[in-house]
Order: sequence, then structure tokens, then C-alpha cells
Amino acid sequence: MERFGFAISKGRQIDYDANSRHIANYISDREPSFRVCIECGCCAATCITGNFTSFSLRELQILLKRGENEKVRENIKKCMLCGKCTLVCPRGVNTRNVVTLARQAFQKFPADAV
Amino acid sequence: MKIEGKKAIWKDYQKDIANDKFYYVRSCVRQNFFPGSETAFLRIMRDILKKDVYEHPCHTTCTGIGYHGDIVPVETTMTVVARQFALMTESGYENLMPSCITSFGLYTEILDTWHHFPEVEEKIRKQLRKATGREFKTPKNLAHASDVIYKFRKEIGAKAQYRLINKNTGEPLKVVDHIGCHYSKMFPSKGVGGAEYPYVLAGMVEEWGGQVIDYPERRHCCGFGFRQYLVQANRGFSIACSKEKFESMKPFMPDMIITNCPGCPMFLDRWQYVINEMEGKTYGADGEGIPVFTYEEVAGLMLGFDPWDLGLQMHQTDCEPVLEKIGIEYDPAAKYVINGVNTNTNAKTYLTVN
Amino acid sequence: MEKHVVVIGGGVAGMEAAGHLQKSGFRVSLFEKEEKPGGHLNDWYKLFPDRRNSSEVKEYLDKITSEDGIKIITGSTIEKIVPDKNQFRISDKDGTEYSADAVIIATGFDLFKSARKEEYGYGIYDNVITSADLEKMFRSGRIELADGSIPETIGIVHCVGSRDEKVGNFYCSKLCCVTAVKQAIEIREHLPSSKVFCFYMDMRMGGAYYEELYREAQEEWGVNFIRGKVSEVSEAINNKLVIKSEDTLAGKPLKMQVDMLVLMAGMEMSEGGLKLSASSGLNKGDNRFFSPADHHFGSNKSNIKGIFYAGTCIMPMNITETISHARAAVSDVIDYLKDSKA
Amino acid sequence: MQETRNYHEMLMQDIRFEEGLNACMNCGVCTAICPAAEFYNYDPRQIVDIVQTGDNDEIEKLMKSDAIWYCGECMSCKTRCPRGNAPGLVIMALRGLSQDLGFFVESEKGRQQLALKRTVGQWILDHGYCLYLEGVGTTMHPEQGPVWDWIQANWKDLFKRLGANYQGEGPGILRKIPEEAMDEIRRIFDVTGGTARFEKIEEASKEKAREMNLTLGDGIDNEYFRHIYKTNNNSHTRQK
Repeated sequence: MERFGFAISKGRQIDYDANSRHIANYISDREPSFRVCIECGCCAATCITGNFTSFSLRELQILLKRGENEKVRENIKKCMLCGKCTLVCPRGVNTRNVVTLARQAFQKFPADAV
Repeated sequence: MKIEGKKAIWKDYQKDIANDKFYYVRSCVRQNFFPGSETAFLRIMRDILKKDVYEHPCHTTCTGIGYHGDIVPVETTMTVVARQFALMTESGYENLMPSCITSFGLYTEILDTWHHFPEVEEKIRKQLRKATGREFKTPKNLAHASDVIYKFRKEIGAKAQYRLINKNTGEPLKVVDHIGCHYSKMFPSKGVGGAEYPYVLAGMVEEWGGQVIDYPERRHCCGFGFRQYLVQANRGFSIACSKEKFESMKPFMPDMIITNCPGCPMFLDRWQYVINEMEGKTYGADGEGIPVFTYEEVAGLMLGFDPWDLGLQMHQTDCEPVLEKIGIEYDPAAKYVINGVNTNTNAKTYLTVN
Repeated sequence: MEKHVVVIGGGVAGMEAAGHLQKSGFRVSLFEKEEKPGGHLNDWYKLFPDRRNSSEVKEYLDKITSEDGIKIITGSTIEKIVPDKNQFRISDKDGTEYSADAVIIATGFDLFKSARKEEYGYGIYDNVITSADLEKMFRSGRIELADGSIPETIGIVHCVGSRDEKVGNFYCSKLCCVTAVKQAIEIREHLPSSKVFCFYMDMRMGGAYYEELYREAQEEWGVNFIRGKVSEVSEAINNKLVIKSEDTLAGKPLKMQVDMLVLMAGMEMSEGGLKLSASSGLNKGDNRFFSPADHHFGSNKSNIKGIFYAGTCIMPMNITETISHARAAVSDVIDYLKDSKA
Repeated sequence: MQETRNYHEMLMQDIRFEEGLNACMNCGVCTAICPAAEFYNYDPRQIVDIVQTGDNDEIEKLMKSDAIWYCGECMSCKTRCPRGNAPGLVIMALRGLSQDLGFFVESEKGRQQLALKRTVGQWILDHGYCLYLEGVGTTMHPEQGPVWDWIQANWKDLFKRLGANYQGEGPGILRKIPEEAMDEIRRIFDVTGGTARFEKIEEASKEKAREMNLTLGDGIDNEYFRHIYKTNNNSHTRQK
């Protein structure tokens, strides 16, 4: 690389076929309401952590579903489990439990958390 | 894959290409990297097809790379282009035939802008008058030089000494056609075959005996990206784009790549060398690279031009595998001979693993 | 003497209008260009949102049009309507003329010709099909790829030919979203181990029980929804289709392979309607559908007195709306002929 | 603090902005096939979305950021947009304004404009070609490989062998463009704002070089040029 002065850039697309959905399936099996999210963003809007950091509950859910787990794992510790997200969800998603289950899954299956 | 579907689309995108009396404008990139291609093109047009092709000694760059590198403002570029039109008008020609795809795209875009905003054309006319005193007419016909070769592909095919066929197996060579982005992505109706399934190169390949392969990243940019290649810090992007294409075409086992943009063949050629240096990876058969050609080079080879007159020795990825497959007669030892002297005594074959 | 009304187009709107005209005491001639009436209903297997069999609606329409006093002329394309005193002279493709006291145009819609979205490769790549092609598969009971094998991953592309300036259609066809959801569920029913992905821009579930169907698709059928318009499709060496879109809610480009891709073809003004509009001086809107006299309170009236519109020849509608619109057209005909001195 | 100006209005003056932006509906069809979005942390849809809101503070931030310098201007976006937009043209308008206002030096990728000006820009004004590569060797372009070393070593003879009219009179490959023609090109640059753009790039870069404590003499052999030509802080792409 030194010789040429650059390294070949890595793709950043969601490579859906290569990603693992193991974590998302783990959550979905235990908290079926995870499936009915319509990405309206009410959870993210009301989220205290989200208002002060780059943490987004809405984005977290879509990234988990696509198997883009790395960014979720980096951020999910920030949630304080206050549960306001669950109160405001128009589709009745238990978002708080989604976070709890995601944390569990990351601990259980560290290999899939990338 | 159903070829009838593509044929139906090709029928929808037939462009008007002049028959004779061309005003040729050169390409900065082609002149620096593929001088043999422009030489071969004029030889084909003038000596073989007997066409009138005029070149004005005073024409310059269209500033395209500067424009797309964003250092040249749009009005400056338009005025330089207006000056090219003026030289054409003064020479008594009206069929503009650029060698460069960036230029072709730029001319197309400028004519379209002027069509929709006539006040802009008026302003440019005034500025050109002020700077040079020149007046101009817009071209009656604008065709890229590859359009013109496409138009005369049958005539070239009829005079060809070789075909894009593997002489050992009798099978057509598998050819990747790579179209410069600015050929038709901006204005699909201005390109032969449109933007999604361009036919300009595919038509030549088919006519000359080869088989075009369609692969998933066929439409992907080579990665030049103007500033993305020109500045060293950005080249990781540029090479990544070409690599994406090579990875995608490799399973189809192409014998060669044909291009119509002057920049793309240089990048597709050099990046194979760099990927091999960095990662030890090649994309052709038997650990070789995939030879990359300009359309002028391919036309020249078909017509029996000497590979070293065409400038194939300026490629980093060796072209010899294709010459061997077609059965072209050439002198391997003459590759680096200039004025009777072998100028590259320690010549090694690049891009051949082990 | 009883008044004679001509209905042009024997789809849902035309059949419903004919039936109600007959009930209201008119003599009716119903012209249909195909060999049998029913229109697009004949091509559809099950209807949204309740997934009842389309043949049930067809049976109802056949019944109301089988009464005495309704003459159904099939295989006949009406090309021109000319006002003549208080009557209309109507001529078909072969030059045969008919006269009528009033006319209802129910020429309906054509499905967008998906090959026009070149980047999706319909007619080029073997396993790119349309929503209409999929309905045929449902009816035959076999969802299979060109080589006869069973697809495992199926993509559904919304808005093909709708909301798209590049093909000249700015408008939303309104029904493709719910069709996509219905078809996604049906695919999962037929092929329980399959995975289905809907690529949408907005989920426009604006009909009774549409949103509920959407939720059912997520909750019970595990259908995946990705917010992003599919940008291009290509074919890999294994014959799978490579699709590129942005997952706009993740803010990243997304690439995946599917075995089959279903294009949700939008609705366009029918070719027959376009010809009639040109030949007979009937106004069209920018969307090329017939432009009614008033979109709020005159959506059945045309710019020519005595000629009325019913159904999707003025805009995309579902069957419920089409039937209501057809009945409203009959109501306008009744008013018109009551006032008319003819 | 500097007052926010009406950048949106200024962008409207650029014909490419008018051509490139109708109402965007955020479908993402551009980002889906954008080569830059594939490799850079970049999303053309979001750029268009910010610009169409007309929020001048946000537009200023954009013009000072790396985000507007990732696009390769391949214009693949223009082919596909269902609303007839061309995000690539919007980017070009933003880049133009960013340079005219001197904002480009505030980002690593923006600062590279001087490198383009002092190579491509200089070749245009000196020779009448966008590229003039005699003497530009594998030190700046190692990727050109051993064949380029051979080409450079035999430049004149090789070009002659391949039918070029290198530095010659009359037409032909890499001919010497007559001085009168070059004067016309330079006058066009003066009359149409090309020279002003070049001067603005120089001026803002010189100020930035002072601020960064890097020497910036003429040409390409100086600290600042080397810095902008080679620096990559690796924040632009996915690293893992």
C-alpha cells in the first residue's frame, strides 16, 4: 500500500446475502412485535438518549433486521431502558424489550454481532 | 436472458450519425495514453473508408477534466466549447466527431442546456465574441468517434483480415463491453442503444464475430471520478470501482474488454496491475490479466494493422493472449523496438502469476 | 320509446353501469373489445384486501348483465363518437355505426408496460415478471422460475411506471402497494419456506382494511419491507437477479440477490381511451386519463353533454370505487335523459 | 460570528442547480447505484434533501465539509431519478460555490482543489490540454507501472513511432497549439470567470497553508501541495 500511497477502499453497502440475521431472528422469535415496526421514528423522537447522542432506536431496528449489527452493538449500551419508546409506539412494538433482547443476543452470540 | 428484449430496446435508440465530412476533435487522455488509437482511427476513416475527416490545428481541450474536477466554471467551459464550434464553422464543417467521451457528454449537455435556456447560449455568444471575436453555428450532427465506427462496422467487417474468434476452438471470444459513463447515462437518447443496454460497442463485437457478455456490474463506472483519481489520496476509491467490476465479470471468463471512453481502458488496464501487486490477484484465465482495448485498437486488429503500430505496447496488462487466440501474425520481439533499437531490454511480462 | 344507452368497455365499470342502466329502464348496448367481458378481472386470481376469489365478483357482474334489454357486443372496438342533434353516432373499427341517446365511456386502464423501465430487465432477464404474470401463476397453482424450479427469495418492486417522470407518469397508481402486500402474503402461503422483500417508496395503504393487511404481512407472514426504489437489476452467472437499492431508513446502499422479481406495474390510461379521446374531442388531463368536468362534483361528466365516464378511465380506482363510480354515472345519465327533449 | 448568507439563492444562479433539482421524494434510487455512496460514507439523497430544504446554515456546513467532494461526477444518478433530478449537478453547483466563497479549504477533500488547479488547470493554460504527461512519472503516479517508466524514458520517439505530431506545427496528436490559440483560451478564462476561480483557489489555499503552518511556494514541489495530495485521515470510508 505504501508504495502506491493508497489502499483499496472497502464497500460500505449492506450486503444482504452475506450478512447474518441470527440476532434479528433471536429477537423476533421472543418479541414478535419487533416485526411490525413501520420505522415512523416516534421511539427515536421521544428517546432521551437519542436527544443527546447519535443513538437512534429507529435506525437500530432497521440495522438489526438487515444484519448490520456492528453499529448497533457499539451504540446499544447507551439505552437507559426507560421505556418511553414503548409507550409512544403506534404499532405497539415493545421497543424496550427489543433492546434488552438485542443485548442478550450480543452476549450469547458474539460472533454474529459483527 | 432473452436477447429479443434487448433488441427491442436497441430499436428504440437509433441515433442519427453523419455519413461523411467529419470535424474531428481530439481527446487529451487518448492522446497521452493511446496515441496509436487516434492514429489508427484516422487511418481507418481516411484510407479505408475514404471519408473526409478534418482536424483544426488550433483546437484545444474542451476543459472537460477541469470542468468535472470543478476548477473550471461552467461558463468558461461553455465558451471554450463555443470556440471549438466556431473553428468547425469557419472550416466549413457541421458534423462534430469528438474522440473523447467526456467531451461528447459535455457537448451534448451544453447543447441541451442551450436548447432549454436560450438566454445562456446568447450570453456565451457574447463572451466568445468579446474574448476571441469569433462566431459559431452549433453542430448539425454530433456523434462520438465510436458511433461512427459503429455505423461503419459492417464495412470494416467486410474488409477484416481477422475475426474475434478463437482460432483453436472456433468459438467466439467472450468480450466485456465497457461504455464510458458520459456516453449515454446523462442523455440516453443520444447514445446508440440507450443508457441501460448500450449497443455501440456490442454492435461492433457482434459484427466482428465476438460474443458480448452481460455481467452484474456492467453499468458500473470504472472509477475515474476525475478528482477521485487525479489526487493520490483518493485513488483507493478509483481502484475499488474497477475491482468491483473485475470481481463481477470474472465468473463469466471474459477473453478481453473493449471500451469507448479514453480513460476507462487506461484504468481497467493499470488497476489490474496494481491489484496484482497489492493482493496477488488476477482476473483472466491461467493467472493472466484481462487485456483491455480501445475500440480503435480492436478495429485496427481486425483490419490487420500491426499490434505495435496500434500502440498495444503501451498497455500494462499484456495484450498478447488475445493476439494468440485470434491468431494474429505479429513479431513479439518488435514490441519495444523504436527506430530499430530494442528500448526495453529487461522487458518482463507483467500480470502473469508464477 | 325507451331510450338507448351505449356503454363502451365491458370491464367492471362497464358491466356495472350496463346492469344499472337496464334496471333503470334503458335499453343498453355494451361494447367490449375482447372476446368476453370482465376486463382485468379475468386476469386476477384473488382480490385485496380480503382475498376473495375474483370470480365471485365476475359472477355478480355476469348476472346483472344477463338480463333482457342488455345487448353485449364483444370483439368490437369503438373508435369514434359523434354528437348528432340530440343523439350520438358511434362507429366501430369496421365502420359499423350505432346510435345512442347517451354514452358511458368505461374504457378502463392498461397495465403499464414494464419493459419500458429498461433498468428492471422485464423481457430480458428470465425471472423478472409482473404482478399480472404472478396472478396467472397463482391461478395455475405453480409459482416457478423459467427453468421450472421453485424460487426461494422473491423481490417485489413497487411503483413500476408510477410516480415516475422518466416514463411520463407523475401520479400514484394507488393500488400497487396493496397488491404487493396481497401478493407477498400469497407467495408465502404457496411457498412457506420462501423469503419475500417489498421495495417501496411509501406504503400507501389508503383503503378499508389495507393497513391491516400490511400489518398481517409483517406479523404473520414475515414479509420484509425495504424503503428504497430499486435502481437496477442484472443477472448473475447463477441466473439469480442482482438488485440494487438504497435502504433509505438505514442510509446505505443495499445489494442482494433474488430468484424472482415481481414488478408492480402501475395503471395507465388505456390505448382505446386515448384513441377515443383523440377521435371524439374528449379532454384528457396531464396524466393522460380522461379529464372529467369537475373532479369534486362532476367526475362522471365529460366535456361533451351526454357522454359520461365510469371507472378507471379517469383515474386509478379499486373495484369498490369503480362500482360506485359506475352507478353514479348511471345516475347522471338518468338526469340527462330526463331533461333531454330527445 | 459571520452572518449566514442566502446560499440557496446563490445556488439558484447556477444553471446546473436549476437543471438538477426538482422536488426530491427521497426514494434513494441515486444512492443505490452511486459509486461514491458504495465506497465513501456518503449519500447523495441526503445531500439533495438538505439542499432542497433551503436551510442556509446546513448548506454552509455542507460546503465546508468533505461530503460534497466524494462524488465522481459519473452522472449515473441522472439516468435513474424518477423526478428528473441530477444530484451530480447539484453537487457541481455546491462545489462551485464552495470554491468561490473560499469554504473548500475547510475540509480535507476540499483542500485538494489546489492540487487539481496546479496540475490540470496549469496544463490547460500552458499547453491547451487537460493532461500533458511528459515528465509526469511514477513518483506521482506509481500505479502507472513499469510500462509508464518505459514510456516516459522513450516519450518523444515512441510518440513519433505511433504517428503523433508531438510539439509539431499543424494538426495531430499532442501538437503544439499555436500561441494565438492559447491567448484566446486565456482570454476566455479571463472573461468568463475561469481566471477568477483559479485566483480564488490560490488565495484561499495560501491562507490555509499559513494557518496550517505549511509552506506553499509555486508549483507542486512544496509542503502544502504534498500534504493535500497525499493526506487521507481514513475517516471517509469503512475501515473494518
